[in-house]
Amino acid sequence: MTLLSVRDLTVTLMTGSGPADAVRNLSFDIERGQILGIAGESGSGKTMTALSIMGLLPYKGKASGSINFDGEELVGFKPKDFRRVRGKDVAMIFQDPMTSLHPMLTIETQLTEHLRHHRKVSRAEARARALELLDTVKIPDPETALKAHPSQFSGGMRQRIAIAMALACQPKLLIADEPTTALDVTVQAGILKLLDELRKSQNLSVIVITHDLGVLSALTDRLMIMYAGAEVESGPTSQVLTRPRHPYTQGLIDALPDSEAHGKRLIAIEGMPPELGKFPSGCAFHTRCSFARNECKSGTPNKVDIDGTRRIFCTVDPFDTPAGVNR
Amino acid sequence: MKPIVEVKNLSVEYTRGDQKVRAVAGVDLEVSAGEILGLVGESGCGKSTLGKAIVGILQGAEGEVNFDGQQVSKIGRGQRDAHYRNLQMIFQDPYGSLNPRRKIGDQIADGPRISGVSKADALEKAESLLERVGLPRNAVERYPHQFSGGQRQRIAIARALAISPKVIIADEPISALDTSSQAAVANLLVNLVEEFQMGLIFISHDLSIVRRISDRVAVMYLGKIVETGKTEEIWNSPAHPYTKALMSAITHADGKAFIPLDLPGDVPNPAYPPSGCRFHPRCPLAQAECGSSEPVHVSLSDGRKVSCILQQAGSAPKALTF
Amino acid sequence: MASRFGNSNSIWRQPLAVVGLAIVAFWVFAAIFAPWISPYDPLAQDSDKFLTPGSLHWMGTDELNRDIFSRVIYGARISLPYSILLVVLSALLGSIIGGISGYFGGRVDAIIMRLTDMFFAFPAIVLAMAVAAALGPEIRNAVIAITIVSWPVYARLVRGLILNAKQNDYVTASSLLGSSSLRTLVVDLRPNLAGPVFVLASLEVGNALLLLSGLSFLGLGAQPPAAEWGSMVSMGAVNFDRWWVGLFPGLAILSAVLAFNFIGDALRDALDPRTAKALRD
Amino acid sequence: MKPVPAKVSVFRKILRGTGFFPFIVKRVLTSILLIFGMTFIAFSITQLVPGDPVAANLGQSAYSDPEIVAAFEKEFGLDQPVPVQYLRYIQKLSQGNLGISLSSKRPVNEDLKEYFPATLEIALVAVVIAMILGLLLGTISAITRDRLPDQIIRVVSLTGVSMPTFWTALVFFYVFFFLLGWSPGTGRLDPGAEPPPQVTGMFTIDALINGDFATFRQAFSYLLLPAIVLAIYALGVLTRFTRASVLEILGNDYVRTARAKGLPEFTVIRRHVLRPALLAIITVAGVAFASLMAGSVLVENVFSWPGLGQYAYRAAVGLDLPGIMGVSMVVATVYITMNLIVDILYRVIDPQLRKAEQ
Amino acid sequence: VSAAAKTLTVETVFQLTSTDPARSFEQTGNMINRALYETLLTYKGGDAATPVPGVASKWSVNANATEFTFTINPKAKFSDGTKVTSADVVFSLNRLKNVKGNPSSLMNGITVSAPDAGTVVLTTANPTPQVLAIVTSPALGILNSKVVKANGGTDAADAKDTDKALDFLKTQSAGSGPYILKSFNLTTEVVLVKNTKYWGTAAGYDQIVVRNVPVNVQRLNAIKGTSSIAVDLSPDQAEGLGSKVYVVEGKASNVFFLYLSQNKDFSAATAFTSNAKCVEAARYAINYNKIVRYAGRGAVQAPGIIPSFFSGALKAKDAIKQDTARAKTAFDACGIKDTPVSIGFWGDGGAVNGLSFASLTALVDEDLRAVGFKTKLAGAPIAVSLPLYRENKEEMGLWLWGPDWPDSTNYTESFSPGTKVGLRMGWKAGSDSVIEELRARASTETNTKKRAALFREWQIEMNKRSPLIPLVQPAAIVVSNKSVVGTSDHPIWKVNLAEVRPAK
Ligand SMILES: Nc1ncnc2c1ncn2[C@@H]1O[C@H](COP(=O)(O)OP(=O)(O)OP(=O)(O)O)[C@@H](O)[C@H]1O
Ligand SMILES: Nc1ncnc2c1ncn2[C@@H]1O[C@H](COP(=O)(O)OP(=O)(O)OP(=O)(O)O)[C@@H](O)[C@H]1O
Ligand SMILES: [Mg+2]
Ligand SMILES: [Mg+2]
Repeated sequence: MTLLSVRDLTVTLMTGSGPADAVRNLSFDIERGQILGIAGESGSGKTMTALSIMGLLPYKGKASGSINFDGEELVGFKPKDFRRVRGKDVAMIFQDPMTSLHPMLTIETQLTEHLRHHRKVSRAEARARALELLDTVKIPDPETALKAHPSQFSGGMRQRIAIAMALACQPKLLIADEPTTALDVTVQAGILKLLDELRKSQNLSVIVITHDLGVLSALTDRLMIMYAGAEVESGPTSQVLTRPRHPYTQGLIDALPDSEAHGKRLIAIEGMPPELGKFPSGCAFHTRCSFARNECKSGTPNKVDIDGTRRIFCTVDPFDTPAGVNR
Repeated sequence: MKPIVEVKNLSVEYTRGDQKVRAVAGVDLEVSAGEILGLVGESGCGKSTLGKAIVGILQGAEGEVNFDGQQVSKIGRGQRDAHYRNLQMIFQDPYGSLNPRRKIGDQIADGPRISGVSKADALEKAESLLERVGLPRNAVERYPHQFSGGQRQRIAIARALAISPKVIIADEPISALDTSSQAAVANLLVNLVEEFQMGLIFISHDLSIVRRISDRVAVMYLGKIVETGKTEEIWNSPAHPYTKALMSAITHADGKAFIPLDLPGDVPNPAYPPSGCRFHPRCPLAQAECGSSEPVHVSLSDGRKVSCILQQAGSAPKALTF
Repeated sequence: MASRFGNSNSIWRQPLAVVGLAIVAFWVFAAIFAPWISPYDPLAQDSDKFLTPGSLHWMGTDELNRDIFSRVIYGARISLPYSILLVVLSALLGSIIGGISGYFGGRVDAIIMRLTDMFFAFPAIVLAMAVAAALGPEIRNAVIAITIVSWPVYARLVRGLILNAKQNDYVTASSLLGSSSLRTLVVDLRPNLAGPVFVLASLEVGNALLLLSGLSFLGLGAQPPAAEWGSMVSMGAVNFDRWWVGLFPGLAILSAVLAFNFIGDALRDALDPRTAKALRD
Repeated sequence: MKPVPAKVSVFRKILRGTGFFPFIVKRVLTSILLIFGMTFIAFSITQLVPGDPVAANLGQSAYSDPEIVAAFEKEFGLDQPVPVQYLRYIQKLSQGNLGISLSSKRPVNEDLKEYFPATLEIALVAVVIAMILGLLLGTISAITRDRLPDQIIRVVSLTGVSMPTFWTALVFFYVFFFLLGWSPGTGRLDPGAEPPPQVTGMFTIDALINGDFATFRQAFSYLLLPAIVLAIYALGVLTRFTRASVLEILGNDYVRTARAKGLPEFTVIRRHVLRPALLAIITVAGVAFASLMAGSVLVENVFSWPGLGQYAYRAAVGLDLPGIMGVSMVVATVYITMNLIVDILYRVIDPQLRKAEQ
Repeated sequence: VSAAAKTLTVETVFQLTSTDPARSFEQTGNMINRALYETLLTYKGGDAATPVPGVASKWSVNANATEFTFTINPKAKFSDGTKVTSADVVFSLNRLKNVKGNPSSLMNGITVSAPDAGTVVLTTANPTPQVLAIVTSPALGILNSKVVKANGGTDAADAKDTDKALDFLKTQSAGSGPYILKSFNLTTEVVLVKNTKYWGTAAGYDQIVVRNVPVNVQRLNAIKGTSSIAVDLSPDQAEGLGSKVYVVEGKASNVFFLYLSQNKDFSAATAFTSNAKCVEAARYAINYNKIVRYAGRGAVQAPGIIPSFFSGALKAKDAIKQDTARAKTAFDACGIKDTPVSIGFWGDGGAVNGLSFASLTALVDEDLRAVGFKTKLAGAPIAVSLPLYRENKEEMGLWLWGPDWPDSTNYTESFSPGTKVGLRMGWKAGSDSVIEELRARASTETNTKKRAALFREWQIEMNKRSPLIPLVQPAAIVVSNKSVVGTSDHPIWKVNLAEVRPAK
């Protein structure tokens, strides 16, 4: 069953040199209990996509298109309506647990304030729920933790608390924006495990945003790769990662240090990701693509559907080889 | 080959309030010309502190650092001795490592100018170095804000190269960069080491990159080096549980939905290091005596050095399974 | 300009800054061309007095029947240059002291900073009054007096900037390259200090003008018959219900101070946020 | 070597310690040192500049009588060399004695006891007005950023800090006293009205302590106008500062987190934004309060408010060194105390700082 | 009658140090002490020429004016009910002499003795006819010696160190006047209440509040009718006050004057200002009419330094008239040319009788410039400018003189060469034998008519050759609410509060 259905989402931001589209014509769906991963280089619009679902776009930012969440159309929502949904049905956690918790409020306040607001529960009930949540995210000694301030916890613990906070009102959708980027590798694994368990135990839908393909590989069911605000490829995670069809996806995978290339050299995608407001025309990737042809420079890239579950946006489609054939 | 940088039993302390924090606690390390040494460890384990102490930005509390036969001392207010200018450092933050108000060219020319090269020659050198690191010659006239993070990092490298250093300490030079720039900067460093036969200490928290580019690896945990050795050997058979844990925690983009191993807890605060083996509270293989006695740093048969009671001096590394 | 103050927030794009620049331009113009603009000699007296504003005297006349409009115009010749002089002097003095403090650090720094703490705690106007009274009231002495009390802001700013900048990797990098601290200070840090000090100075011109005219108001600054705004207001204070005597010079002060504040504010906004914060605290 | 006496070592421990108590002890000690340091600056400056306090304080004919002059100099210790004068001053100061005022011929302590509360009273009212309004306007300005209310508030607050106080005082007095008759005029009470029995020296508070509401009302009506004039500058400063702090905090990740929880905007502002902003604002308010005391010179001059400012003016113009020093010490002490309080408050409110100390 | 109707509010700019007669020598102090302490003799209303009985009911003077005998009114009582005796007078006057306060010089050369309890004798070595005027000064107010002694007071020779009564006299008065002190505040107000045991005509008010109010506010309050008496308005400010008040106009006893330093060696400019031609140039350059117009209604040009109501004052026809041609010729002759010359004055808003020194100086300045002087105004707060004037460190100065005692000798004794102000002008003894001789004769002359003639002659000579240029005698204005009668203007104590009464 589809929980979230995004169609032709465009996010326009105000920049120093006028308005610019940070997200362009994005469409995707999430089923209940499914984990969707969104990957892409810095500035590709991952965060803006998430924020438009939350109604938290930056100052002077605007979303257009359609975001259908659980039967409600979020584009054009009033701030008041967003506040009803936010925290209750859709929750979000942010990249840096060091800064995303309020330094001056106790964990109890931060865990229960929205619970009490949305669910109108008593202080005692909220507290009980908070203890339960802390237990769920494996914070040792929840009683003491409630009275503590964020500064008394390490980064990994804080991210767990942030997750507990997000889960307080039993949301249907959780958006995790780079949830492990700021954490150490040995700690990152714990958070990934936690998210995985939650999805299983709570039938939660999750959007995980990161540029770390390894993390997505571990966690997600489906994957969407973005470049310059637009989708370039999407499909089931295992298929996208093992048999990428878009040259950009291929480039990302090749650039990983543990890929099978030889010697000390890493393989880089030539050039740099474009800046907002200076996206190239046509297929935005054509400036860096070794397969680019003339027709890539204008018009929109072809949408290629593969097996009904995958699609790429590429006019050239250079890796269109039968499944199983090793390149 | 004789090492060009030798670190012997180095300790570095910070003072926080009236408390001493030993961020680096008795480290031995060496690098030879033309060699890349990867230094890995999680955040807060003292990598940057060690790097800074090696070049002389920080004063060691104990032990010493020898560079090219002479002991390195802390940089003072005056000009740094010409000998030690051959020991350079590159920093993590590409935004903080260049002066936003000065032209690129002037900044690169600084080193040669201080060494007595004429302004014109220094600028000429700056231009050719920019070209060498893959930037246009006319970049000399521009200011840092006109460049991306990756480009700035290359400029910072060019600045260090301008005085032809013998050793470079690169402190997480690519962590702040985008995937594509990461590869470019890493490749540049590798090329330069080969071309100029410099020694490079490459500090990183990312074992997979270190594995790719370095000849040898030193693994650091809470102020101590727990294991050093040839990259491939360590990669194939980690002798220290922490090394193993680091490796197991690496995610792989293979689409196999494999959630890596997690260790309990975080890297502890170096102000209150655990007793005995500093890793024992998080170690899946910890034994009773790990909490009380500090393991000795032993050499294994393949030349590796490791601090773990599971390993015996002189013998082959024992395989670890969690 | 653009590169020095960051490129996104050019002050030309801020309407208030443009208003401020226009007002300052007006006063500068007035100061330079006062003899041509003002309809009367600012010192010319007459047996009449206290004429109400009208077509002959736009702003009325004072107790010696001097034309207030002309005096307000001529007032720009005292208030503006002296306020600016004052700011330049305190900025120089403060920057040097702050520079010494930041450069040497350690004990020197501690002593200098305690000293600035003391000056901060000192009631500036009381000190200025005492110094001006003792040296003899003359605008020059008022300037000296105010300089003595107003350098510490700059010292603190410059020292803070230096200490902050010292933590930047580029400073470390440059000392690794062999740059001595002094060279770092002069070559690397000076351009970074110039912007914020300039912005602070532009913000302080208004304060200087207020303090200077305040001293004149108390009779400790410019002396009659010189047309100085503050002392003109004090004449208005004695002649309360002849409202025009004090109103117009007061408005002149207000407009000039406001203009400098508009500009200073815009310049600060154009600085990068971290430096701007250092300026605000 | 002799063992260190226990008392000393406890003391050392406190000074070296980093806990809350040692922190306070250390701050108080440095504050006291600061005050003593200031006497030196004040003394040096007032001595460096010329000017003849004897001439300034004796009448025409008395001044021509060498015997009278000598008597005057002896009485005030002006015949001693300057360092001796300073040491004497310090010695007296450490006993809380600020010397004798040349102009009022009374102990400066007594003068200050009389004038300080008057200024404290308007400064307190002014700072309360400025704090409340400043917080309100600054917050509104920040959350309506770049829209009309913000534009208006910004211009108004900038105007507030640009107004010459002495002129504002005149305009307000003319309008509210003379034209509108809302203010009862100059002074602190009606002519001949008996001030309430002195407890704090602040008439409003003393009247309340005494249960005398009529006097309270009267005293309050007299102090309101000067307090408002005095508040204008501080209001401008606090509004601008509040706006900047709130804007800065609004940009913090944790505010985004709070919004992501769907909390009402009011709760977000009050709990998540204003609380940390308040810290910064209190700091500035503390400093603003001290500067109000100094700034009262010009306002008191216009309103004939018998406070520290008037006293300072007379002392300065009369080259009354003990008087000048006395005022400076009082204002500086207020400033330093405010800073101390703010620092302590900061630690009490901000758990992060407290944590960092452990 | 309501309580408020029995309170009088007097508004003035405080010139006050204390209410101790022996130490207070300022106008506000005089006004208050006049109501608290009675003197041997006094004046009625605005008069300052004819002494009338005070505590002394009778008095006599010997032929050469060296011995003055006063008989104390047996009815005279202090506010505590005890009788005023000669011992109190002796104590009070000796205390004044010995505490060495500002007014102590009034007692110079005078010795007091008391032959019996009801008689006091004042003797001087030289003829001193002005003693009768001197004893009217509130500084010579009679204190209740027992009370004052009990509270630390003494009249001993070392009183300047041992007298401790100052503080006591700020909390309480110990005099025989119609009012007693209720509270004293140096900067805000002094409250007097009726002396219920007063031996003369009872006080008009239950309470008098003397408030410290700036001139501008005095004016506003007068318009609003909220004050009873306003003391410091200038003629200008006294105009258009409306119907609630009446204005008592008088002449101030102050005379503003300009002088040129005779101290040749002080500076480049004084090398010339000491030249008689230079003084002449200045004297005839000034447009006196303009100054008088500026000073407002009731002000007059000062024809000489002695104010109009003292014996021997000059008439308007004797006054110097502006003569620019003569001034220019003199200027050319004096040789000062382009040498800059500064004029010192009381700068920080200093004003007396509503006239600001700064404005007066600006007026004079314009005229001096017109004949060629390169003047520079050097105003300063009183603390700075006064010492310069007193120490003869000015090139030119614009100051004023108010009488220490109401007699013309105060002027001959202060302005002649070698005297107090004479020296301030750098005019040393022996500079002008004619003027000096006139001074000596005037000081010992006891015949009233002859005295007056000598004073006139002295002034006419002064106007010819002295470095002193009298400018203006301002109007003195007292503005009084119509509910008050008995207001007058007096040169020494301004308003005689003892005489003021509610209108019927
Ligand atoms: N407040 C803002 N105003 C204007 N532009 C913005 C703002 N925030 C972000 N942008 C721009 O919008 C574009 C998309 O940003 P977004 O944060 O969605 O990227 P991202 O894919 O999440 O990148 P990252 O990996 O760096 O988080 C970027 O070019 C960014 O510079
Ligand atoms: N200036 C300092 N004062 C006090 N403690 C410090 C200072 N700098 C670093 N430390 C502490 O020393 C320890 C080691 O820090 P260091 O920066 O060397 O770690 P790192 O391995 O480089 O970590 P990262 O990956 O975060 O850069 C940390 O616990 C850190 O908090
Ligand atoms: Mg993002
Ligand atoms: Mg580091």
